[in-house]
Amino acid sequence: MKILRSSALLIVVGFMAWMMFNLYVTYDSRTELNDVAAYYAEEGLSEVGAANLVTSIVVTYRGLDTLGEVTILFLTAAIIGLLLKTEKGTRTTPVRESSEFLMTGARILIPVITMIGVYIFINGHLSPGGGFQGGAILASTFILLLMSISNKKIGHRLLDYTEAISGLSFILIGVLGIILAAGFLDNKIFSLGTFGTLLSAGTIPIIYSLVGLKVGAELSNIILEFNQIQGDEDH
Amino acid sequence: MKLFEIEYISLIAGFILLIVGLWGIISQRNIIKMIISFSILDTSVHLLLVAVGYIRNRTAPIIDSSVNKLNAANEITDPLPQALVLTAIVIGVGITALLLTYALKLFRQNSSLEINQYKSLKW
Amino acid sequence: MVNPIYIVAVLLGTAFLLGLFRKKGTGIIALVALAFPVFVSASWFFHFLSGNTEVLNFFTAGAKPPFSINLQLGIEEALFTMVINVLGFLGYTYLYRDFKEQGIKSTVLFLILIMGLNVLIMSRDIFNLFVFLEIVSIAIAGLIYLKRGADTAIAGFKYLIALGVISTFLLIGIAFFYLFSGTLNIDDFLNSNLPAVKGMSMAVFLILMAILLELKPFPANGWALDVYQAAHPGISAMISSGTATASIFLLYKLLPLSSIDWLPYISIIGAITFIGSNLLGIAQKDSNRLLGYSSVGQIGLMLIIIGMAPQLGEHFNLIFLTVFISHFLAKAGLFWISGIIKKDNIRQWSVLRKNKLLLFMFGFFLLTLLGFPPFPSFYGKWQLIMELAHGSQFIWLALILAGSFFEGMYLIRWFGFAMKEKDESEEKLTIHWEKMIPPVIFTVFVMGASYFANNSSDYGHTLNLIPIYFVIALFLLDFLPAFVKNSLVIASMIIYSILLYPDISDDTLRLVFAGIFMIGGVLTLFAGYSVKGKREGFFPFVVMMYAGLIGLIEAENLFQFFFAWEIMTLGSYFLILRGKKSIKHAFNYMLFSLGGAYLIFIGFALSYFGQDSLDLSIISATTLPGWTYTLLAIGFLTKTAAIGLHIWLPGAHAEAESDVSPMVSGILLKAGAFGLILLFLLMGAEQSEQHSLLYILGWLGAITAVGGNLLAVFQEDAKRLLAYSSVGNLGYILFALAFMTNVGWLTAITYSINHFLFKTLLFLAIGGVVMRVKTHNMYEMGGLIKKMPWSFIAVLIGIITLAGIPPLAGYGGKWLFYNAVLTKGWYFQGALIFFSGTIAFLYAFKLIYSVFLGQPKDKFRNVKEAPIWYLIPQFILMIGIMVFSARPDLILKPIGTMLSQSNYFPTDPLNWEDVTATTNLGYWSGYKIMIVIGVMFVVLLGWLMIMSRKAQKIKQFNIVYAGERPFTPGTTHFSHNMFSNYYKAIGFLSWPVATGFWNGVNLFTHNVADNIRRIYSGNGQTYIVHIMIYTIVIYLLMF
Amino acid sequence: MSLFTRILFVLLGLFITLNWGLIMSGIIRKIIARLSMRRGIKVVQPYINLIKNFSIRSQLTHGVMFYLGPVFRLSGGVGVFLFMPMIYGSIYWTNFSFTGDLILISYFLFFGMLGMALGAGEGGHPYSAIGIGRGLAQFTAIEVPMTLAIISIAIQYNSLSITEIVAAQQGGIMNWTMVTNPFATIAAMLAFLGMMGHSPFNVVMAPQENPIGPPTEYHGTFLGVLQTNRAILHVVEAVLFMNLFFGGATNWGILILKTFLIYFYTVFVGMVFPRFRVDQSIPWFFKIPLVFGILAIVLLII
Amino acid sequence: MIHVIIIILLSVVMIVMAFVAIHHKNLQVAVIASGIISLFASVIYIFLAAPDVAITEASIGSVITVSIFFYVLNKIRHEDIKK
Repeated sequence: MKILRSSALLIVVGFMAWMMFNLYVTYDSRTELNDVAAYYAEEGLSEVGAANLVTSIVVTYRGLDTLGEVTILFLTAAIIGLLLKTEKGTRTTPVRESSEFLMTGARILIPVITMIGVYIFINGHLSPGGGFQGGAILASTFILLLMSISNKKIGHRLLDYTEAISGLSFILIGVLGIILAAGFLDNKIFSLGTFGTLLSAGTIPIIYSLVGLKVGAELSNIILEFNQIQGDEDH
Repeated sequence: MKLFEIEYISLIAGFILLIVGLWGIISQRNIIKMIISFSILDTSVHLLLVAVGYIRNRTAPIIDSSVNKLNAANEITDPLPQALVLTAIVIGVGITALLLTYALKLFRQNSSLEINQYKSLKW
Repeated sequence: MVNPIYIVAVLLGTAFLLGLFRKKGTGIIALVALAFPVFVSASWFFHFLSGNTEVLNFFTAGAKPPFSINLQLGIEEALFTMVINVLGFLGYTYLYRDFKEQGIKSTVLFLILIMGLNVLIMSRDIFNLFVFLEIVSIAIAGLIYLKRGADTAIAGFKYLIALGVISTFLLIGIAFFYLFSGTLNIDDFLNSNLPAVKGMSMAVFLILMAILLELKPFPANGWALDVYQAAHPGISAMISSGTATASIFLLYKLLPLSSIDWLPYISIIGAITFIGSNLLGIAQKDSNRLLGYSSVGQIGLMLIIIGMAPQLGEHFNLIFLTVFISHFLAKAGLFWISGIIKKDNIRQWSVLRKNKLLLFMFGFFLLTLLGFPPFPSFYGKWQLIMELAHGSQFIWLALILAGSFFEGMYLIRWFGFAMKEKDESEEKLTIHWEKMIPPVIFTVFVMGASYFANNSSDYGHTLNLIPIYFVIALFLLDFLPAFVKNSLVIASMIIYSILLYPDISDDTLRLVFAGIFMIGGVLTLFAGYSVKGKREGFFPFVVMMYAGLIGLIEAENLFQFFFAWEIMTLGSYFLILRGKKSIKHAFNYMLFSLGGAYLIFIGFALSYFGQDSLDLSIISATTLPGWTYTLLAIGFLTKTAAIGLHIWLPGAHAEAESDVSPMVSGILLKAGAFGLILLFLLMGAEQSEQHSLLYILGWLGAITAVGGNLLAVFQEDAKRLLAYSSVGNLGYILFALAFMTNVGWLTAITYSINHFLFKTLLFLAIGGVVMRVKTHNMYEMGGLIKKMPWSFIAVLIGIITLAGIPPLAGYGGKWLFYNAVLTKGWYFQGALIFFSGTIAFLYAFKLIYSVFLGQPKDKFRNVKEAPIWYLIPQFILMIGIMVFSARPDLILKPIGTMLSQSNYFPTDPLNWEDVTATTNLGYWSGYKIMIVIGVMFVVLLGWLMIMSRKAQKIKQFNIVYAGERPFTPGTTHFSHNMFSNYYKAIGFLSWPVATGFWNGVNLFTHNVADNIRRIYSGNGQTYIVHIMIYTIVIYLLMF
Repeated sequence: MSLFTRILFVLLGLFITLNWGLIMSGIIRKIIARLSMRRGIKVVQPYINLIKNFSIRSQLTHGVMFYLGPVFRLSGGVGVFLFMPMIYGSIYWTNFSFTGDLILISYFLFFGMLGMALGAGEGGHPYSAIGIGRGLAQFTAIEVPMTLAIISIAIQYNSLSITEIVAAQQGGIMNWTMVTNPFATIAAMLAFLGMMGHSPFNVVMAPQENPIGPPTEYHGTFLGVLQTNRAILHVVEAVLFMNLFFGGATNWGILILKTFLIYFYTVFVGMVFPRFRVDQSIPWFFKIPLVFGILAIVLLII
Repeated sequence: MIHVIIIILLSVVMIVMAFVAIHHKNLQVAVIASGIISLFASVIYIFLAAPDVAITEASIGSVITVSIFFYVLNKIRHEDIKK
């Protein structure tokens, strides 16, 4: 029976593979940019002013996607909170004491990694990296923090506020784009500034910082939720 | 030999991972294994997306000193798929986290991680 | 006008803002936030509606598409966002209390869901669509958990993992789409005219496949059904109406991307889904899952319509929108109701009866789904079927109606449960007022939509809705006492008849049937005066039924006819359903009626094939005579309960209320007869010669007559006996009509009139008796002649007419029959008919003897005569019988003249010499026979009275018994199984073959449904396999 | 002919018919008795019975319908007489046959049956109802060969008018339906056996000695009325068959002869065959008579 | 050419890891294997001239995802022991 099932599944997957193979053979390596990409390469700089074209696309051209994506994380955090909410509403203390080693290490590492994270999202328009990466790094800091201070209660309050305010500001800037410039999330509400400097590329640094904060807060929130249930009793 | 170019290899790797991921989802009865398979599936799609955007012998789409600003269009790879992948990765992690939450919830309810134990809803 | 991007900004902003709040009162903020998009999209919609056609295209990021994401708002988008936003607002109102309990986070999810749906509709960028699709999916995945139960978590897990796989397909598709097209923008792609390469079509395949899978096509939809079943009904409403709407629109939007013609495949997928899910619904007991099947089915129907778009041409919009809006409003409404009563099993929905409004809305939404007139989808389905027939897509037409029929099957059964199943729940139904608002508003919307659908349909006519206004008015007046409403209805029927008379006075045939319908209607309504109290929910449906009947008479084209037919069916269904034990019978009635109606529908559609008008006359010019006529005939025969299709009738007629039985038996059945008359007239006499159809129908009529009468003989239930007798009598009518000769038709008309007169009379009389003795079983009655002399006289006159004994009108029918049979040469069928005529004596005697004669029962020593309101119409009918017996020429002469003067049946007419009818065979003078017999009877009676004037009256029990006294009067009444010897002799002819056959069909359907639904193993993994196999199969089909 | 004259002749005809019916039944019962080696009743015994019954003083009624039952019954018998042309070729003895044809008669036969059934029904005696049930059940079976025969005749003569049917049979025995359409005749005559209610089809009334059968509760005047009807009806039914199959009668003498023979035929058959139960007699009618009936039609339409 | 070889090696390792992740009995090992796939994928991204993606994949795909996995596994194991 088991073999029968496996072979049946293998046939299905085999067909799937064959389908994907058919797709694969249509691929031919590209030699030049298509019109859209070329536009970004040629006009992106002058229009947006960010050295990192990926950033300019993510934040400006496809800003709505980014907004959606931030929303997804926000949603995820909310759902996880909703799902893991215990019926009792109280949380007992986590089980384990953190080791001395971890605590010391964390105390040194946390500021450093936080700095890195912040750097990454502030410089998103200049160098590789940006809000997501920075946010993720902030979140990993948060993991460390949780590990080291595991016996303390950490409320969601701060994270929620960060999330809400950064999200609101993102939207606000987007709306300002309609009012002050050509459209929703248009970054030209400020002057583009000098190319290559930190305060250039219009709203990109601000938005990306907000995204970073928000992503960081959201991921941290998710992690916090998971962390908090570690000590929950069964019900 | 055309196949021995990195974009082809990445694509093949992506497709193989995709199939392996699908195989994992439908063959593994453990819910955590299914979720792991899903994250493999996710990774594979990201790999595919990036590979699709790649143009051989070009640099990353960051216009710094190594790129001629005026000739950028001929020197950088396609930035758009990369932007898409960024979004996709974050979405992927969101879904994975959700799946895990549901898995946890299920485990707490029935103390089982076998997907075929959860057949209360059917027909 | 507010830029629609503010919808996104406001909803998302509120969602984020709510994160700051921890206090109560956030619900109001959310509500306000949800009201905003309603305002925006509605204002845009009306902006477009008022003639502005310029589509609003707005860009983000200050760059032009394809470089940035743009959103588009045309009239379509405005409409769809508007309905979704309205749904969102109301859905939130509905869930207000639940959200309050679950905290702010759930509110946030809801806001984001609505935002996502809005963007899904407006966005023109594929990847953006992907992102927002994910948003919507995730939000739903979270909202599923609003109802905390053991099942919700697994449903959520299955949903997420399935959507994960689906979105993987989508993303791969997008990647390769971008690779080959170099753009993510739909408009840009459409403008670019890229060469079609295989990779491109495969990429589009994956994209479209993902969207299709999101639409939950059967059978790859187990994950979605589990969600419908497990989630909070308020959320299921959002999924079923909200996300499905967005997904459908998405598909519609993305379809042009493909270079391959997807439309046929979409249709096939839709058809499989439509039929498959509706079939599975039949075996389903869980109400939410059932609604899920229905939702999926409706989406299947929409897919069919989308796939058929090119054939439908200009009508596409009306068809799609009506079907869509019906599904949208009704499904949300039903889910909402489900959430209010909180019952999972459809049998437990009887709890609805505790709240009249809920019950009303439930029925209302079910009918909307079923596509009965005047609900919007009726117009859509009509147009769809007609266009399909026009384009000779006959298979599609049959498939759609088959699916609709399955849907009807379970929806009607469900409604029956709600109306009639025993309500076992003790507790009171707690209803929060805010949960009632949304379904009420959607009810109003359905009404509005019906109005608009009627106005925008080609065949829509304001007049169509007049009866509906009456029905609504009576619903509103339902608080009045019954006699007031009864008077109102009678008055309006009389007034309407007077108004109608000039229109049809030149068409005697129509006049006769109008007379049967209207006079019969008024007479039977008289009986209603005996009912005390309010009699809620009776009069609207009476009006509906009679409106339908009269609509048949007035109908000038196929649409009007079908419209009236459906109204009539619907009204009568509700009336029958009112009976105490009628749940099963009403269901059978509706099922057969629905099946019959669909056959008629197909028949009409087939006759429309290749023609341009919808006038009734196109039936005679049909290019597919064989199919058209056969289908139409079977359709009408379902109504006249020809043998084999009769099994619904006895129960339906017998279990109906005392004054409803005469309506449905004496009057309603004539609708079928009228339909047949119309059909045969349109077939035309010459054309009919070529059809063996009529020959078959003749035999069928004869067999029906024998079968119906024979079955009546063995009944112990008085009303059932009469009901079977109706089957037999309608067999006569069918037989006579099939002659297609002058005398044959006169026979049919005579029988129609006779049957109307005596069956209404008998049902009224027996109904009056049943009212008094509270039982249908004849063997429990007996000797009632002393208590109910007037009813006895009525029954006596009735059975004399029924049996065809001279001098009453029944004999006229027999005489005409002989002449017709001999003229036509159908001797053996004729012999069967006459044989069945003698069988009629058996049950006629049983009826009158068991009820009125013989030994009375102790417990009925003190029963009173039937109410006067039952007797009045009986006496009017008796007078009618007398008049028609003495002067049949008053009616038959003009009809005969019409039949022979027009080009219908000019040969061998019935001649009238004064009051004597003659044919080349024989003669019949009803008037003189009446006088001779009358005089003779009076003379003989007088003689006997002189001879035995001193007769001493003794008790009934004082009988000659060879010295012995029987035990008790009760046991001395010989009634039960009266014709046992007859049964021994030819009882095998009455074996329930038809019932067995239909039970078999029913069992088979159920088994099929039950076995097919086992593909939903409950295992989430299997569902993923389904998705993959489904994709592969479609792939193999396409490439 | 004035209506008055017609009524006079009708009454006269009725009187003749009644007397002939009484005498005939007396004669026949005498013959039966002799055939079964009994002495038998007097030939005038039916007269005696009738007079006795009409003079019985005790008169009990169970109710209105019980009272009306005999009236219906007698109306049925007299009515059939009224609608029957008795003597062919005579304008005096055609009664009221101008009002209706063969079909009228064949359906008016039920009028009396119905009245009997209802009257007996109100009598409240279960045996009455049992008898009626049997009678009706058997009658449906009898009706089938009868109907087929009637249809056959109607096809043959292309008429439903009895007068025309008789007219077509004039001119010698070879023109009789008996000869020209033997199958219809056989079918009808077999049906006739059942109609007359003699053995083997007399389970409805039998055995008359015991209180059984529809008239159980009737006595005295009521029974007298029923007996009157019986006498009339037997003759009229015989006349009907005579008209349809045996060339009719051109004067009373032939009528008396033919009706006697037709009636005697049923009695004779009854002597020979034992009694059927109802559930036996119905299948019997659906076998042989039905086949003859069908043959009668098939042969005509081929 | 060296790029090609590295990428082939990485791909092979990834695919092997994928099988490990799916078929290994120990869930912890499986999770780590899936983390390794992410990590190697991010290396490939660098070769594919996508540093942004590489950083994201590395930080989110391997670190965050794996941590969440471990949180859940930990909880599950914890509850399993208690039973």
